[in-house]
Amino acid sequence: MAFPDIGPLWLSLALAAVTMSILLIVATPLAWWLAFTRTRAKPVIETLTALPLVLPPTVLGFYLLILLSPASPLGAFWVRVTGSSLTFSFTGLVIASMFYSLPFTVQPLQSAFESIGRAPLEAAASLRASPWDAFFTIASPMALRGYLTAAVLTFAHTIGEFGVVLMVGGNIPGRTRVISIAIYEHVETINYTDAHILSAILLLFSFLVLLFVFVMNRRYPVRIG
Amino acid sequence: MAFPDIGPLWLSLALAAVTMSILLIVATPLAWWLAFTRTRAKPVIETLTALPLVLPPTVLGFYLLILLSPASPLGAFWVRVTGSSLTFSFTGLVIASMFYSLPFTVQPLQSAFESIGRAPLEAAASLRASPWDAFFTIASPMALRGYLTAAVLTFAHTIGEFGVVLMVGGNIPGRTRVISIAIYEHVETINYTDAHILSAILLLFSFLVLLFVFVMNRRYPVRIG
Amino acid sequence: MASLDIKVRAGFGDFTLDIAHMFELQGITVLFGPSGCGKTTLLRIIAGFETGAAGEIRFGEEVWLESGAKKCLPPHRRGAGFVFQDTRLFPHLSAQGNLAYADRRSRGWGARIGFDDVVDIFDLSPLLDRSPASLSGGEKQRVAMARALLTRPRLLLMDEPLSGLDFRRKAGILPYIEQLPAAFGVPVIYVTHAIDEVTRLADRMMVLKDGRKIADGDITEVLERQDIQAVIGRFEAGVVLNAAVHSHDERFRLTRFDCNGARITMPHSGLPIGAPVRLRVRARDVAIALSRPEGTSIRNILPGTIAEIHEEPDTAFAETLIDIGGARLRARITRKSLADLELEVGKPVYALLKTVSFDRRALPR
Amino acid sequence: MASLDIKVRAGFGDFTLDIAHMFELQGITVLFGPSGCGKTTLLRIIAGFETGAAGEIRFGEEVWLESGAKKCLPPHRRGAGFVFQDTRLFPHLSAQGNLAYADRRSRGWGARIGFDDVVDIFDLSPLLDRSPASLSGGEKQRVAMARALLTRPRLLLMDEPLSGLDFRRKAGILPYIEQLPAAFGVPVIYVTHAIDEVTRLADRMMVLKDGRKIADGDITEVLERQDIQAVIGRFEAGVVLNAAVHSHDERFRLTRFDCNGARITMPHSGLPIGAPVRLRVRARDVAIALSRPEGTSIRNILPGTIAEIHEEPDTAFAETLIDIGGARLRARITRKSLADLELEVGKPVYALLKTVSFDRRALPR
Amino acid sequence: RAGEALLAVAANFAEVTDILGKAFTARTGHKLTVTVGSTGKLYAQILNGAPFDIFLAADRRRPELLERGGLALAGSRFTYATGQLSLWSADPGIIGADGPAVLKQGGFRALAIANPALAPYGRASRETLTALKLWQALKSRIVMGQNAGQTFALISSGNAELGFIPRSARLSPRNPAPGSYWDIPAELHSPIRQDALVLARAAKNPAATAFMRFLKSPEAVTVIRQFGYGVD
Ligand SMILES: Nc1ncnc2c1ncn2[C@@H]1O[C@H](COP(=O)(O)OP(=O)(O)OP(=O)(O)O)[C@@H](O)[C@H]1O
Ligand SMILES: Nc1ncnc2c1ncn2[C@@H]1O[C@H](COP(=O)(O)OP(=O)(O)OP(=O)(O)O)[C@@H](O)[C@H]1O
Ligand SMILES: [Mg+2]
Ligand SMILES: [Mg+2]
Repeated sequence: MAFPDIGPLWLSLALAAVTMSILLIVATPLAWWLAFTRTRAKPVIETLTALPLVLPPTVLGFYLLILLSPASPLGAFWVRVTGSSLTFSFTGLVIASMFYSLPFTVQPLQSAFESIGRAPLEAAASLRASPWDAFFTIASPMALRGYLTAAVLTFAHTIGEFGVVLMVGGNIPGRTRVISIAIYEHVETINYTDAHILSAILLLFSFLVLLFVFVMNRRYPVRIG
Repeated sequence: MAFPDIGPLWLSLALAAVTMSILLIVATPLAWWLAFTRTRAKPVIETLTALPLVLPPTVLGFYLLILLSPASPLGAFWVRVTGSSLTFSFTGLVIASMFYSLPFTVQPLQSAFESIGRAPLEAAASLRASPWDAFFTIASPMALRGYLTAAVLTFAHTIGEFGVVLMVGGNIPGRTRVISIAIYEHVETINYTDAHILSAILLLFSFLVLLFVFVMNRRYPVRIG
Repeated sequence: MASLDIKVRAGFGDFTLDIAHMFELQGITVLFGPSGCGKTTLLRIIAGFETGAAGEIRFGEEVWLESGAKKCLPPHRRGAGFVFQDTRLFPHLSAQGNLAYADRRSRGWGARIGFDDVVDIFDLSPLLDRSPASLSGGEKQRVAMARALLTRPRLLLMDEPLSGLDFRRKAGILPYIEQLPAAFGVPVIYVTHAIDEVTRLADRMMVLKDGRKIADGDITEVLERQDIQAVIGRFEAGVVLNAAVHSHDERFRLTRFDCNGARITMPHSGLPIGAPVRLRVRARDVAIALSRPEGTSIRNILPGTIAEIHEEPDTAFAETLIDIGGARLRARITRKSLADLELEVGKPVYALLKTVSFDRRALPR
Repeated sequence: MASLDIKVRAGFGDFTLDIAHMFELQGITVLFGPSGCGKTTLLRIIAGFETGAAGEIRFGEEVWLESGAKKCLPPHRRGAGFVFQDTRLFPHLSAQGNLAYADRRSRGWGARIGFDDVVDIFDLSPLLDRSPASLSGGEKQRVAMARALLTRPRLLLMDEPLSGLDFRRKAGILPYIEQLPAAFGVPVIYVTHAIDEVTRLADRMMVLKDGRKIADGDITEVLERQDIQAVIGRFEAGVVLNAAVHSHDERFRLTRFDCNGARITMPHSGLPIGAPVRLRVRARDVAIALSRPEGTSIRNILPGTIAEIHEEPDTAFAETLIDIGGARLRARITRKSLADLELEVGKPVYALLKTVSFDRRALPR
Repeated sequence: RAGEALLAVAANFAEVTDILGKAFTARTGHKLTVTVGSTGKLYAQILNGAPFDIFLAADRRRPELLERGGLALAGSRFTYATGQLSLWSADPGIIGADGPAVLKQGGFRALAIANPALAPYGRASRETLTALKLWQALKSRIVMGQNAGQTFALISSGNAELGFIPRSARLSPRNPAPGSYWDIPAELHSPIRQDALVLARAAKNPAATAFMRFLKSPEAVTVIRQFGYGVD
C-alpha cells in the first residue's frame, strides 16, 4: 500500500499556525477589556465568547457556511472586494477556526490579565511607559503563561477539529483538505492502515511542536512572585 | 411540524456536568503536580496531556472504541467486573469525553496554581494548616478563576463535541444519543427547521448556564492582589 | 516658584480623603500621619492612579486633573516618579532590567541622573543580575528607589522608601535623597513614619489625620506646634532653630553657630562661614540649670528665660519653653525638677544641650 | 530550660548562610543585621520553608530537621507562627476571615490567647470586614501580627512586623509583643532594623553578617561590645544596666532604682520594690562633669571613674567608659571636652543622665 | 486540452471512485479531484456554493432536490449504482449458513446498523429487520454509526458482534477480516439507488461530462459490480 499523502499535514499546520496567530492578536484586546472593564455587561460578553463551543462543530460549520456563503451579505461583500469566495477557501477555514477556537484563546488570556492586576501597570506608568508600552513590555510578558495555554489549546484544537472545517472548507484536496479530515476520511472509508499512519505522523509532529513550546517555557520561564 | 424531541438535551447536560465534575477532580492533582514539580519530565507530561486534542474527534473516538471494546484487555476487564460493556454506555461516554477534554481542564488549573505560587501556602502552613487543608481553603479558592475557565471550557466543549461520543456511544436513543448528535442528524437529513429549533434551545440553555456561572463569578469575586 | 496645587476628594467605604493644598515644587515635603490616614491615597491621587478622585490638580501651569471639565492627564504623562510601599518591581525583569526600563524611557528628560551613579548610590552592582523574587526586603526597596530616580522625574513621590533598611543603609542613602532637590532639581513628596527621617529630610511637612490635613508648613513651625506633638510622639518632639555658621575649630573638628547671639557648637559641618542652617533640638535633649555649670562635657550652655510651662498631670513630666534671645527652645524635664528648681515663667535659666544631640539640616533658604 | 538548637546551612548563588546557635525558648531574641545578611532566610529555615536547607534543628526534644537522616517535620506541624515581611494576608478572605483561619486551627493549643483580645490589642474591629487589598500598609501589618498570634504558636517568628507602623501604633503594640513570652509563654524570635525596638524588646540578641553569626548573647553584653557598634549605629550605641527598684515617689510619679549603690531616677514604673530591671543608657545621653553640678534639671548624677577612652580621629568625638561601682556607662563626648576637662583613665568624674533618656525593660530574670 | 473536474462523492463509494478516477484519467487525460463527504453535508455545501462539478450521492432524494432547485445540469441525473446489504461479523463463527438464524437466536449484545435517518444503508437495514419481524425484538440492542464507515468500525473493533454494512465494504480489499456474513436478499428492502449528477456550474466542463459518460461505460460498470453494487 502506498504511503499516504501528507500534504494535508502541512495545510493543517499552516491553518493552525495562522489561526493561532491571528486569534492571539484578536483575542488580546478582548481579553484585556474583559479583564479590566467594570461594565455590567461583562458576564454577557464572556458568555457570548464561550457560546460557539456548545454547538456541534458540523452544525456550527453549517451556520458558518450559510453566513459566509456568497449568497449572504457578508459573503457577497467579500466576493465583491476580493473576487473570490470565502467558503471553500483557506481564508474561510481560518475564519471558521477562529470563530470556534475563540474561547480557548480569550479565557486563558483574560484570566492571566486578571491575575496580573493593575499594580504593575501603575508601576509602569510611573516610569513613563504609555499604556501601549506597558502592555507590550509588562503585561504581556507577565501573562506569558496565559499566552502559552491559549496558544497550545488553540493550536491543538485547530489541528484536531474537522467538523467546522469540513463543512466550510469542503475537503478539497490541496486547498481545504487538512490532515484531520484526511484521517477522518480514511477511517470512514475503512482505510485503517492509512489512518494509523497519518495519525502517527500527526501525533509525532504535534508532540514535537508542543514539546518544544513547553521546554522553551521551562527553560526561559517568567518568574513571578 | 412537531416540536423536536429534547430528551437528548438532558442527556447532553448530564454528560457535560458529570464529565466536568469528574475532570475537575481528576485534573486538580495533575495540574497541581505540574505547577509545582521540579522534575525534568514536566514538559513531556504537559505535552502528553495536550495531545488527545490534536486527533480529530471521530478518529480519537475510533481509537477509544478499540481501546474500550470488550475485545480489549481494558474493556474485557470492565465487563468482567461490572457485567456491562464500556462502549455504548453512559459511562463510556463520560470516559471518552474526559479523555478529550482533559487539556481544557488541566491547563487553566495549572496556570492558576502557578500564578498563586508557594507564598500563600507557606503562610497557611505557618497557621497550622496541613497541605490538604491549605489546598482546599487557600489554593483552590485563590484558583477560582482558573476553575471557572476550566469548567466553562470543559462544559461547553463536552456539550458541543459529538465525534467521540458518537463513536463510543453508538447513538442509542435515550442512552447515548446526545443533543449534538440529534442536531447533526437534522442537518444531515435537510431537516433544517428542527436543526434550527434544537440549536436555538441548546444555545439558550447553554447561554443561561454560562451566564449564571459568569454572573456568580462577578458577584462573589475572589479579590486578589 | 512653581507649585503643585491640589484640591481633591476621594472616598472608599468609611474613609474619605478631602484635601486642598499647595505643594511647593522645591525641596522635600514630608507627609506624616498615623497609619491609615490617607498618605498613600494622596500620593496615588497625585500620580493619577485613583480614577475615582474628584477635584483639581495643577502642576505649575499644567492641568493634571480637572474633574469638572473631565480632564485628566494620564499618569505616564505626568512625569511623577513613584516609589511604592510594596516596591512593585517587575518580576519578569532582573534588577538591571527594572532599572533599564526606567532609564530607556526617560533619556530625553535630562541626563543629570546617570545610570551608573544611581547604581553606585544604592550599591546595586552585586544585585544587577538577580531576579526580584530572589532579593531580600531591603534590597527590593533599594532597587525600587533607584528605578524611580532613573525616571528622571519632575516630581518624586516616595512612600516609606526606607522602612526596610538598616541603620547603615539608611545613613548611606539619606544624603542622596536629601540632595535630590538641590542637585537634580527634583522636588520630593515623602511619606514616612520615622521621625528621624522627617527631621533629617523635611523642608516642609504636612500632617494628615483621617483623610484631612491637620497641619502644614515649614518643618520648624510644624514641629513646634503643641497640638501636633501627640501625632509625632513626645519622645521626638522639639524645635528647629535658625542659625548661621560662625566659625570652625579644625583641631577638634567642630563648628560654632550663631543663633540669635548665642553660640552653639556642633560637629564640623564643612559649611562656609555665614551660611544659614537649621538646627534641630529635641525637647528631651535639653536640660535646665539655674547657674552656668562649670567643668562639664556639655558644650552648649545658652542663657535664656522661661517663657512657658506645661505640666503633664499624672506623668513625671513637664514641658517648658525657654526664650533664647527671641528663638525658643523646648525642654522636657521632670515635674520634680520643676519643683526643686522653683521654675516659673520669666525666671532666667541656662539651657544645656549636649553637642551630639543635634540633627542638622543645611539648606539655602 | 528548653531550647531551639540549630546548626544549618543553606545557599543561593553567591550567598551562603551557615549558622549554629542555641536559641533559648524564653523571652525575645532579636535577630539583627544589615539588609541582605540572611535574617529572613534564617527564620524561613526554622519555620521549615527552605527545603534546600541542610543540617539539624531540634526544638526541645523534638527533631524538626535532621537532613542526614532525611527527617524533616513539615512546617504546619512545627507550631511556629510566622509574621512575614510582606504580610501574606489571604486575598480571598476578609481581615476577619484571615484571623478566623488561624483561630479555628489552633483552638486545641491553649485558650490563653483569645480572639477578641487580639482584635482589641491590634485595634482591628473597624477593619474586620475589609478585604486585604483595601487595607493600608500598616493596617495589613497589624492584621498579619494578629493572625500569627491567633495560631497560638509554640514559637513566634516575626520579620520586621512594625516597619510600617507609626509612632503611636508602635507604642500601642510594643507592650503586647513585650509581654508575649511572660503572659502567654510564647518565645519570640524577632527581626528588626530599628534599634529602639531592639532595646525595648530584646532579652537576647544575635547579630548576623553575610550569613554568619558575628555576635550573640544577652542584650547587655552584645550592645556593649565595641565591635558591634558599627552594625548598630553610633547614634544608638549604649549600655544596659542591671538595677532593682528602690522606691517610688508617688507625688512626682518617679521611681528610684538602685544600680550598684548608685541611685537612678526614672518615670514611675509601677514595679514592686526590689524588682530587678534593666535600664538602657545611650552613650550620647551621658555627659561628664568634674564636680557634682547643682541646681540643674538633670536628676541622675552618678559618681564614678573613667575606665577607658577611645578617641575617634578626624571626628569631633570620643567615647569613654565610666565605671560606676562595677557597672559601666558609656559616654559619647567631644574631643574638645576631653581636652578641656583633662580626662584620663582613673580620673574620678560624675556621669550626668537626663531622666527621660532611659529605655526600660523589666523582666523576671 | 485536458480538463479538470471536482467530484464530490458519498463516503461509501469513495474507494470505488478512487479506482474509477485513475482509470478515467488514464483513458481521457482529464484530471479528477475527489472530495469525500456524507451526502447530507455535500448537499448543504452545494446549496451554499461549493465548487463541485459532479456529485455522486448515496441516495436519490438529494440529487432530486438539487435538480428541482435548478442546481443540477438538466438531464444529467442517473442511478450509477444500487447498493446491496450484508449482515457481517468480524468473527468467522457467528453467522452460519442460515443467515437470519443468528438474528433470531439473539446471542449477541449489540447489532450495528447505520443511522436510518442519515444513511440509505441504515434505512435498508431497518427495512430488512422489519421484514424479518425482528425490529421490535432487537431494537434495544441496536447501536448506530452515522454512516457505513462508522458502522463497519463498530463491528470490526469487536464492540458490536455483528451488523449491517454495504456489501462493498465487506468485499473491500481493505477489509482485513473476512469474518462471517449473510448477503441480504434484495427483496427484503427497497433498493438503495445511488444517483449521480453534473452540477449546473459544470455545464461547460468537458471533464465532467466525460466522467459521466465514463461512469456508464462497461469498464466502469465492471469495477462497480466487483465492489458488490448492482448496476441497472
Ligand atoms: N478599597 C478600599 N476600600 C475601603 N477602604 C480603603 C480602600 N483603600 C484604602 N482604604 C482605606 O483608606 C485609608 C487610607 O489608606 P492609605 O493606604 O492611604 O493609608 P496610609 O496613610 O498610606 O497608611 P499606612 O501608613 O498604613 O500605609 C485606610 O484606612 C484604608 O483602610
Ligand atoms: N533565590 C535567591 N537567589 C539568590 N540569592 C538569594 C535568593 N534568596 C535570597 N537571596 C540572597 O540571600 C541574602 C539573604 O536574604 P534575606 O532575605 O535572608 O535577607 P534579610 O537579612 O532578611 O534582608 P532584609 O533585611 O533586606 O530583609 C540576600 O543577599 C539575598 O539577596
Ligand atoms: Mg501607605
Ligand atoms: Mg528580610
